Amino acid sequence: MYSEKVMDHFQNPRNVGEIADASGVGTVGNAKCGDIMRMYLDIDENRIIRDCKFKTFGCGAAVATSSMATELVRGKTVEEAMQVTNRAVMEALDGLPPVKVHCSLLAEEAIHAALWDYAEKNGIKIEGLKKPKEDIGEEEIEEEY
Amino acid sequence: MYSEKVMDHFQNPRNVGEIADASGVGTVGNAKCGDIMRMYLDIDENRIIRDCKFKTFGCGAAVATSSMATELVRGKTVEEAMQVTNRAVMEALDGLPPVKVHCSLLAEEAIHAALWDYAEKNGIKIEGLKKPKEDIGEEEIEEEY
Amino acid sequence: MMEKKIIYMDNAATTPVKPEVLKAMLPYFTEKFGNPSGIYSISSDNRSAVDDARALIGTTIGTTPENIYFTAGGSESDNWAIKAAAEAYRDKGKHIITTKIEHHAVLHTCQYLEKCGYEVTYLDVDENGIVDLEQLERAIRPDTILISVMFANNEIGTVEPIAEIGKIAKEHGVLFHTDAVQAYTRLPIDVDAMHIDMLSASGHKINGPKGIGFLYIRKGVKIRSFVHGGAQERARRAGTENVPGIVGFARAAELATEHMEAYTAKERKVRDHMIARIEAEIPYARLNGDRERRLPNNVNFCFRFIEGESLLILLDGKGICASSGSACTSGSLDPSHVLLAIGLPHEIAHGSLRLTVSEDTTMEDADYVVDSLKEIVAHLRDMSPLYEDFVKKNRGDSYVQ
Amino acid sequence: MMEKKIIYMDNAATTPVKPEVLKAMLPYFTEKFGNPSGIYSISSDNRSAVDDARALIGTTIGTTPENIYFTAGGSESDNWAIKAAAEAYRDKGKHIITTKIEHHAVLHTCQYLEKCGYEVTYLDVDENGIVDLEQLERAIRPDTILISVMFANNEIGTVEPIAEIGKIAKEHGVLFHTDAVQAYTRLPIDVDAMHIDMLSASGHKINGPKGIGFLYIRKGVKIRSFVHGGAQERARRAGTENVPGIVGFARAAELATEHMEAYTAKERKVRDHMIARIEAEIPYARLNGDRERRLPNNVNFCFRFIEGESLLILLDGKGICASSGSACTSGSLDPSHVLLAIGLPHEIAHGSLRLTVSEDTTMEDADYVVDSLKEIVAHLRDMSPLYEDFVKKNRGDSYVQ
Ligand SMILES: Cc1ncc(COP(=O)(O)O)c(C=O)c1O
Ligand SMILES: Cc1ncc(COP(=O)(O)O)c(C=O)c1O
Repeated sequence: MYSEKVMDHFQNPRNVGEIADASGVGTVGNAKCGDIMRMYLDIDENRIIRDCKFKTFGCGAAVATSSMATELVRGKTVEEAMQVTNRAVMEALDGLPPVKVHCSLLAEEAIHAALWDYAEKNGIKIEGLKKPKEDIGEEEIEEEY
Repeated sequence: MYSEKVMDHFQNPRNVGEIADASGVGTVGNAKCGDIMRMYLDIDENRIIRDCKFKTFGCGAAVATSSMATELVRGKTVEEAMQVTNRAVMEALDGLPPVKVHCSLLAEEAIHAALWDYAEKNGIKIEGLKKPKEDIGEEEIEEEY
Repeated sequence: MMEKKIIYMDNAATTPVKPEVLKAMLPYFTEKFGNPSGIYSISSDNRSAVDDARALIGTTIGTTPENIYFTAGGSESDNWAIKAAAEAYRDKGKHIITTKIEHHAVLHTCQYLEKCGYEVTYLDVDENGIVDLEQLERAIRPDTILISVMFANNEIGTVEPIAEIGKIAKEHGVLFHTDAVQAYTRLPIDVDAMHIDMLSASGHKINGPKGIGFLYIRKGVKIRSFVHGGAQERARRAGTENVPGIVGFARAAELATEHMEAYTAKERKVRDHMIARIEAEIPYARLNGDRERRLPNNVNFCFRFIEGESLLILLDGKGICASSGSACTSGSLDPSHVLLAIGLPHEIAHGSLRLTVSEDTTMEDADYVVDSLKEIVAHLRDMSPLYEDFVKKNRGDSYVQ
Repeated sequence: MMEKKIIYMDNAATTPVKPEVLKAMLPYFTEKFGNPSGIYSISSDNRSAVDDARALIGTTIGTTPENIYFTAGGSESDNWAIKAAAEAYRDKGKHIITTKIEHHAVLHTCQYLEKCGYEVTYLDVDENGIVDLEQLERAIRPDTILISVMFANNEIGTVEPIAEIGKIAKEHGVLFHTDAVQAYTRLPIDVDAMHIDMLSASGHKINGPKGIGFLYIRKGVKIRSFVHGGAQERARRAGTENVPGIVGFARAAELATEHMEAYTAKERKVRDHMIARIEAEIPYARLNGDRERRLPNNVNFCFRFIEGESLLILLDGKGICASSGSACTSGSLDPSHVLLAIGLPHEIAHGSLRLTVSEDTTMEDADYVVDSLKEIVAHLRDMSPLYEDFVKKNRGDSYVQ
């Protein structure tokens, strides 16, 4: 069901953990739906993401997309990180099963939520960044019947 | 599905054939239902059935009951032959499957029809004998559904 | 006692599982037994076996895997197609068209729907069992929601003009289902070219296992579940997948399709030889079904003055397995509805015999069967009052009741 | 690469066919392949094999052969019982009572009937999954035609008070169906003593083949056909009999019934050992289902702060086959309806794990699984933001989102 890349990022997730005094922290999803992702960003004065860590409660795809997302944003500027879409995460993982696409959306949102926290804390504005939704991913869940 | 006795009487039917100038001939059943039996009786002056032959169009049970019926009436008086019921034929064959019970009724009726013919030809009356029905056996055909 | 040789001539009733098919199935009983819905890796073997089987079967009728739904056999497929379509298209209308010679799985389902308030037109067939296309087209009404015509008849072997029916159905925007249980892998089938919307097939008729079948449902046809429950078969047919059955069915379909030309050529030869000999050597015998548009393995005759069951038992005594009417109706006393529909009177319909050969049937087998048949038919006629009457009448004999 | 040892702990999803069972089935694929409806002698072998199987299965639930109807599996049996009873008793009323924890084969069928104008009461269960008999009795109305309560739950293993429910149903003159797919051959069943009118079972759950099941229908219950067509199964379920499947099912039922005490005693020991170790060694774990009234082979836990699928994948990585919720709903994103029905909040219900052992599961297997589980749960909690919050909160940490 999962690609090898997904399995690899699930079984050996990169960048699991917390960052003490993170520049930004974002938590998205909800336990009711079975996925919660939390992203920690450490951003330097040049707005470069020096470090990124995550914690995730969720299925294999949720963990793998979190892991991949941290890899994709590390070393990027805040503006470049804004370009890391759910599609980019999925592609980097060689795809996801249709019922798991919402996990990649969650990963994108988690980064945005952490960036929002960073922007708020520093009183800056990031081009294209919107206040994170409280609850995401639910509308994507639709079963074929 | 059939008892050994039935199979024996079907595969080696006794008394198949015709009797030239028979004392009585009776044909019952109809081709529509898939069974026709014809019985030939040769009855002597003491009203003893000297010989009995049959021809039957029908299933295994129809042939076997005809064959057994001829065996049962041979040597009997006309009055004794009246006692050869369908039940007697069935018992002598070690039973019949439920869907085939009507064949034994047909055999009883065939004997009665031949006796009727004999009685008519000789202007005599046989106790308990009724004019043969044109069509018998249909009301017994009922499938479980 | 000598072991009697069995000559199996009832391949339309069921067929043995081929050794190659059984071999393909075996691992799935004991080792690769996992539930295809499991998340663990041993299940993925089963999942991909089912996927591969579905894809393979799709190719045998010219379609893609997602249109193939596995069922428990031909009867379930027929029931599903007809009942679920009736339900799904109820708003459009409640009229169904079928024929008088369908298998009971279709006929009894239609009769059931009649009790539920649907109206069913049962089309006549001609003396060879062929549906009249004009009558079919005239029968279509604005409230007609389904046409169900079998691909080939199981008793008399007649092959219906399926592509033409598909065309008519399409032109009138009516759903078209065909029961291809007998035709599948014996005749080329292309669901797109023939405009077939739903098609039923069964494993045990093609040297696959019993208890497995499929229903092809064209994408877009909105019929729903027949068996509700789990999400198997794209949530349209619940129940843990019968993996060995599915694998065996696919392997059987693969073999039969691969060798269709060779196998059916062999069958045709034996079939035609038997038909020719019976017609030449047994008097008062009538071939049932169309001579040309005929299943390659079907021989069906009526022998006048005799009755089918006694014929079958005596053939069995000689080691020959044959049938009269369709297997599932034995136990019934009515003559075959198919033979009545092609216009035979009851007494003749009672004397029918179906011999269905396989690619393994030899000419020697065929000759042995015809020789036995000659003998048995003569014996039964000797015992038959109908034959007696007929002979006496022809002789101008005075005594005929 | 070393061949990894597989520890199969998903026997509630499906089971391997036992060698004895396969052995019993084999002749019916290739040699004794005849259609049981055939008139010739090779069919009588098959007919009597089916008769014997039916009789044997009858004895396993305390009834006579004529009340056993073979189907394609548990889902078909459930669908048949409920839909056909609903139809047959429509004149009496259109109200059905079932529970919130039934298998989807029952639940989705009931939901379908709701769309057809029936009214369904879904009974609550207590925190251990047990139906409240008083609530059940209060739910019965003059128009109630059917009560369907499962014998034992497939996820949490809870065994329902079936005899008591049967008594209530009988007193109120309401038909009682039970889905015994999980309980069959694991718990003693007597349909008369328990007043069960219909009972569903499935072959592949008891080391028999997939694609075969039965529905017990008490004589006198007037439900009719589900699959219309041929006269098989006393004209109530059409389709050429799946003879190898039937024979295998009966053999599996025979073995399991014969050894019920010994097998379930072994299972109970392993089950209880696992439950005890998990409760002692893994914190924040909750046993789901009743501790006493429980299937002998079922272990079901929720582990807080983690999610079931990731647990399953990591267990699979260690060669352990397990499931979360029921197998047929994997692919669905909702947590198990059963866990929600026993009152668990969504986030806890997401972290469930079902381990179902067999009589072949050893204590070493059990220990290996618990050891692996400890490690994996700890690893996933390390990764879990919910666990992080929980720990910080307990520490009185300031930073909690
Ligand atoms: C309680 C219960 N009922 C019904 C079923 C369905 O059985 P089958 O998969 O044989 O259709 C299952 C198994 O999935 C079950 O556990
Ligand atoms: C034309 C036709 N349709 C349907 C069926 C039913 O198939 P099954 O026995 O697999 O249910 C048969 C065979 O009996 C058949 O010949």
